[in-house]
Amino acid sequence: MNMDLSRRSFMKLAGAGVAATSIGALGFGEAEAAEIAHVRPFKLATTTETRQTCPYCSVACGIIIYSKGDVRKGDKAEVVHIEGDVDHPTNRGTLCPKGAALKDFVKSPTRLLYPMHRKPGSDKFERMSWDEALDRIARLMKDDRDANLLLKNEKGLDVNRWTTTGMLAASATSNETAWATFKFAKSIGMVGFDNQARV
Amino acid sequence: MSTPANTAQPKTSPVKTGAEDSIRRGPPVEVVRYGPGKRINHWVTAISLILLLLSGLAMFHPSLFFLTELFGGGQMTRWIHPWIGVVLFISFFILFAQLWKLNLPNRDDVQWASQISDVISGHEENLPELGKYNAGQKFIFWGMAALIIVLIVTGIMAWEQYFGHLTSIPAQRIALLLHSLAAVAIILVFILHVYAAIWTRGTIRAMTRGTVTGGWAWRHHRKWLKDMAGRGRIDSTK
Amino acid sequence: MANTMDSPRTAVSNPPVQPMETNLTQRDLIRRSATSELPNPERQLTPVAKLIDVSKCIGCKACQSACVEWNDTNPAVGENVGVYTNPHDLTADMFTLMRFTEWVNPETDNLEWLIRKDGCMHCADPGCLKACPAPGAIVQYSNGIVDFVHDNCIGCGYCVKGCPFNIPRISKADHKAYKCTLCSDRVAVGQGPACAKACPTQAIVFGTKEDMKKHAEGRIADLKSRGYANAGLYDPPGVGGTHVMYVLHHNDKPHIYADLPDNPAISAVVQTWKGATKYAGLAVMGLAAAGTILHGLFAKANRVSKHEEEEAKELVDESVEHAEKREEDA
Amino acid sequence: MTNAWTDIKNTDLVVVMGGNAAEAHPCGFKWVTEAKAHRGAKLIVVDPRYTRTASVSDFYAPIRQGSDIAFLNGVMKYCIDNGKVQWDYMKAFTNAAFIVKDGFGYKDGLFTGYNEEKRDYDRSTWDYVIGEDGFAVTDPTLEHPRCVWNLLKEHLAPYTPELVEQVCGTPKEKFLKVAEMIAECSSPTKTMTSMYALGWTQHSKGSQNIRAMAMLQLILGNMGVRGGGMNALRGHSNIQGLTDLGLMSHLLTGYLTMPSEKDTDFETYMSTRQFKPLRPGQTSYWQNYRKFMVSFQKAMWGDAATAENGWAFNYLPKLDVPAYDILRMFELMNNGKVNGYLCQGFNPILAFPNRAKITSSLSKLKFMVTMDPLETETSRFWENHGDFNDVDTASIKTEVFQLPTTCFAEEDGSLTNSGRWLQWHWQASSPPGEAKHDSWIVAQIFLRMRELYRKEGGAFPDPILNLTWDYEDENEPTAEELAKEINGRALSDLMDPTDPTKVLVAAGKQVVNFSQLKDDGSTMSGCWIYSGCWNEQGNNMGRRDNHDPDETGAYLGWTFAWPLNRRTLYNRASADINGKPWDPSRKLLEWDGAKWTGYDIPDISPTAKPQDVGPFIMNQEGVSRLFARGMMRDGPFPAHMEPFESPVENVFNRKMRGNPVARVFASDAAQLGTSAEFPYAATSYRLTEHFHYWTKHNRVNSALQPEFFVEISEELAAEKKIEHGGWVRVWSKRGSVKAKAVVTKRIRPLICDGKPVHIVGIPLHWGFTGSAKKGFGPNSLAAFVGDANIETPESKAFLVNIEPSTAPKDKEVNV
Repeated sequence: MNMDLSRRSFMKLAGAGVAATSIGALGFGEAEAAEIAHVRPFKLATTTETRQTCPYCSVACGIIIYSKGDVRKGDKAEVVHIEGDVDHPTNRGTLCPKGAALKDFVKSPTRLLYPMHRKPGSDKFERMSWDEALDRIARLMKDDRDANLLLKNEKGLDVNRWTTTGMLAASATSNETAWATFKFAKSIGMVGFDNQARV
Repeated sequence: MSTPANTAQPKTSPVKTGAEDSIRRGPPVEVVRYGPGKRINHWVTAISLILLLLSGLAMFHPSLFFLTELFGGGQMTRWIHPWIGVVLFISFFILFAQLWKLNLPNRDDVQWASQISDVISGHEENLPELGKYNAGQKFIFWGMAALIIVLIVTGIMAWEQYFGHLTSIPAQRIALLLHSLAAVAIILVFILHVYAAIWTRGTIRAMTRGTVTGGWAWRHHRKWLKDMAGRGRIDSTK
Repeated sequence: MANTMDSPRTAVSNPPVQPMETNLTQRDLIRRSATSELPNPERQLTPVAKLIDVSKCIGCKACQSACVEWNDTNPAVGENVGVYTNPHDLTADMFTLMRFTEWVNPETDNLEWLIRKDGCMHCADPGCLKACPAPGAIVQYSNGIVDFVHDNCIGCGYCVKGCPFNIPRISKADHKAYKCTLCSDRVAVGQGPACAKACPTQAIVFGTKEDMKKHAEGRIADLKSRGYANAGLYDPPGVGGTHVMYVLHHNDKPHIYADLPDNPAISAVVQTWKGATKYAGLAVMGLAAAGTILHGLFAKANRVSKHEEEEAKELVDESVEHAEKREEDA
Repeated sequence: MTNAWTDIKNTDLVVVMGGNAAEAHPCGFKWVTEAKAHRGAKLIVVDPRYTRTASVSDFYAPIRQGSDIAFLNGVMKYCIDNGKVQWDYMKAFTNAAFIVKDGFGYKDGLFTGYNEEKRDYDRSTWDYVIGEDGFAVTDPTLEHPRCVWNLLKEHLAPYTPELVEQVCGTPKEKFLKVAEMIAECSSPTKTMTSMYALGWTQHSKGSQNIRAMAMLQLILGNMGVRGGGMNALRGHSNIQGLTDLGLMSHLLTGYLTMPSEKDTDFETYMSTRQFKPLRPGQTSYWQNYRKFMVSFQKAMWGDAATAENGWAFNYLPKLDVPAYDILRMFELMNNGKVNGYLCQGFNPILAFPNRAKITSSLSKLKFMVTMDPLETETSRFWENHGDFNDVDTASIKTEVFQLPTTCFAEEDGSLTNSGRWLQWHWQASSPPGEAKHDSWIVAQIFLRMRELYRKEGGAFPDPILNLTWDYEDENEPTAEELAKEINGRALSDLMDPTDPTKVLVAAGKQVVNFSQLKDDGSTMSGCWIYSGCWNEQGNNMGRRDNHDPDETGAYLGWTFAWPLNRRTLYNRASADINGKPWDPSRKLLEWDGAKWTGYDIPDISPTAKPQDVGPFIMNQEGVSRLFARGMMRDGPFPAHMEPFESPVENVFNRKMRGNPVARVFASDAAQLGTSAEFPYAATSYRLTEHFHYWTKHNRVNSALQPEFFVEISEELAAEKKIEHGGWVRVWSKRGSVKAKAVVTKRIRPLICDGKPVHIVGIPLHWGFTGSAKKGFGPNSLAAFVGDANIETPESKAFLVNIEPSTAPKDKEVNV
């Protein structure tokens, strides 16, 4: 998998010279054995970096997710910090107030953890197993399709149109997920199938 | 030589034993200057003042910061100093309520002050006879009162934890300046008070045992002594 | 064509993840609160600075967001009081704050939405450090960073009174003073501050103070060409200059930017309090103590004589006799 | 976007109108500030509000929402009247010279052929005169009275600065200043870029707003050049991708279109889509439609799609209406005609207009499934939250499934940004709890349905049973497998056309890009425009070479852009008719006598002679269209139309309301308010501190902008005795909300058609779940009408009333 975390940055491009001197000025290269320093220990030390893309607007800023644990090594990984990717041509390491706080989106207290089910008329959600939920959804959908799929129109032409169940596709899923969703929705004849683009 | 005591039957005394401003006939003659209430009150005030002085100085000058160790560190010192201030304020003003009348200045004080050199050189025979307090003691009394008011007001203004938001920062800066000036002043007054008490021998027992010797009263506060005697506030019980 | 990337760039490489030695140590301190004798630093780091170009700022608050995330603070969710400035003031959990001002330019009669990123200015002559009574609670590094050392902080709030910009805030939770550290922990490993890195328009840039001044010149020229005759650099001499500077389109009146002080300096009151009073006070108290001791040693104590004790006894006896006599007469 | 974010640095003038880039796209807006700082570029903002973008602008002009066409037509007229036209460009690359049929005309705000009952035009006359040679007739001298150029001038005649002021409320001198600054960009060495977003799309004539600016850009010669273009700033990270992949009612992938009932078989379907050139030698790229369509059908149904069965054309549903867009679906739902609904990462009760109608519609469903990483108001639409969601829970019989999904950090895949870059990302953290990838969930539902059809049979199971689902683990297709399927591969050996003995692509290998796709069933490709994203060279979406030769901002080595890694669309237009760059300092492509060279992938064949082949290869004309023929339902030229809810009448036709051909359902028509009842012009928008209804779940963003508010002018506040920071009630014909009042100098009343118009600004980020304070959204108030061409709801212009009020009441719920 292409996980190139090249350190080559725009510093090498002509023009970023000022910043280069700035960093030099921070005394690097001459760092001797540090005595007890008052500054906070650098919190990203020994974290795992992953190239990512901000999921909010369509600028699609490059970000780096710093996590404890490495999913590629099969660890359970937890996000500890998220910062802009300096090597990204568009955002050059910058982020907006939303992107800069992505960690707290990933770790939001209102993230959903389990499939939940609300019975007709009920005033609460109750936990349900994935299998139970998926079987029931498939059953409900098939029954509705079987009952309402319009095979032919009044002129007797094939129309294979299912209008009584619809779907809204996400605006932030990957293209790959979108393609899987597309295949699913169009193959079952669903026509009430739209996404955020129209809104 | 006659000993009237032998002839005369002892009389029931006119004053309750140990009552403030009364004479114990003795011998030796003793005068009750302060009752236990006032003494406790005084020492509470005194101890808070000393603690305030220590904690205050710790935050006043880096060379004295080590004093914070007495209070369990800087955070504790910062926390406790204002609370002791409140204690001092209350306890002092209980005392104040009881003593302010006696500390009102009078003509004798002017003369006493004008002859301060006799005071310092101890030639009290040249001074007028004085009541319970001399001008010096009155000065300390009123000085303390005034400074404690300044300190409590400015102290509260600078009390970040609860009152930091009540006044503007420029006001708080002035408060802190006044607070430190007043603190210096009150320490001077305090030194004077303590030293006077030490230098004038026989004084300290007034705040420990509550009594002074008849001679001490005769020497320093004769008018007070005569007044007590005149009013027969004498306890003759042996 | 113009190279669009020649502006100073806060981030020139992504942060290191391999353990690194910090580059800001005791040896680099040039000032330490309530500490008179400080060993001269063996080396002088090049002064750094954060430059905030108010004319480029879009008030997006990315700096606030990045600051919270980097410093792991926890600002409370407040309420709307009719303004965009949120939280409504700096707090112990919000080290930097966008302050919004709607200002109608009297010359052009055009509305200008002035947005200033407020926060510690890292003064060369820091009022907080001057006021601080706790040794080592506030330190200044030779690169100009003024940092709070929370282990040494006693929470007295003197820094709040000492600061000419009203920046430090005392935490209600741990009663310690908090403010922008200029991300000393990032600078210490060669990274710029989190806010500057995040800033989408690079209105916030970070580098050596010299570079930042150079960069500011360019920005000011651009602003003048766009009709801002009074554009200039805010680097107030009253506090010896600052390591956080502003480019202002109206540098002739800083106060219009949410009360940025026109000529900030450590208050004279604080100067007196921490100067004259401190030393004079100590001296006077010392003298008084000494004086009394000397007097005690050399002047003879004020003692009560035997004779005076007898005088008192006589007085008492007499008054008792008078009393008895009156009884007998009766 | 026709250009890339990084290309904006090359511009001389940025016009932000119909958007608020600094607020909604801060890191993209960076490139505006770079252009300002390094090219001395100027920034113009035209907006009802003095926005964050305006705060760094060089010039700001106010405008009444929904009057953009009048403004832009006014600017076009100004440019033409003052000769500020890039003549060579306009003549060479637009259809200005094309002769239009007699009978076409415009009068009283309507084009010819209007039918009031149908609310539609007969568009037969809106077309070119076709000569005997089968090609459109043109007059390169532009003298013919019926040529597009002269018809355009005629159409623009009424749009004087005075009319603009009357309609838009923009003071004449401010308008003229903007027009003058824009007109400067008619010079070949000055370019202007247009950055717009939902400020233009969310109108009943949104498509025409954008057309107007596109036409202006063509007249000024700013399309296809560096620092130019029409830059639609898409709102979400992968809206571009989902649209490209055809997750829309009327689309298939790569802008292939869904068949309608008229398309009785595959050939009939093809006959209306394989557009032949209207001018000699033009590319008319859609001539390749069949290759892409057949490859698509093969991707969907593999061996089941054969030449004999018309590539399983009958597996595709056929539409009886232009689209089952969201407005139509919720109308049907509200009429009890929909039983089930799946919401994947979508929050309709905050996103769609007329929330009351949305809630009542959802309440009529038998079942609803939500897939989301976060709590959404939609998944809890049945839960009573006092004033914030005042529903009768017990009476709502909808069965709801709330399925927890992973978020971006927990998955691999690609997102397509506004600049059409497909950027790959890698999983960084483990999903919380039992959260699952969307693709896993979709696969599970599909496999379970397929199993039921296998076991029980049922209605037309063929498309389901035959759908290609040949993934290594059919339960969870990997991003890599899906990406490769999208790119496409050879199903049998592809021979080199020049040398039939040479195998170009061996069976089973990935095609290099769509140029290798075939219409004989020997190739498959899920989405032709994405072909090239993952070929035999590997995952091109993961490329990370950020070199940029000569700092053009192209970054050809960075990830992959569709089509064919092209970064600037219509880039051939960056050079003149002889192939010389209009501005040598901003060269993009150049004809070296034998081929096109430069910094980008040319749109046209690299060896196509500049004089022969036009840049607009997707058009039959080979040039761009100032005159849109019958392709827009509401007119070939943009004409001023008022919003359905407008504070003023249409000055061209005082009886006309909204867009005359926009679809309005009866129940919604009854819910349109009048300016008598609702005097104030409301608009909705984003704030930079928040992203839609997501970041209110984030403590940090909630702290930065904690509570719902509306923005009004000091004048309106004084008039209504509304205090700064106090509570107000804002209501429309469809609903009512309570908000804090932000009284600001950034909004001023405008004088339109002789009367003052007060504007009420309503941001959209609050609901009843998350960390931020509970609040409402503008969708409680907005009207349920859409754009005449693509049905985007008119959320940017509607009427409300406002009054001082008290805090809304909440109800404690046990979650």
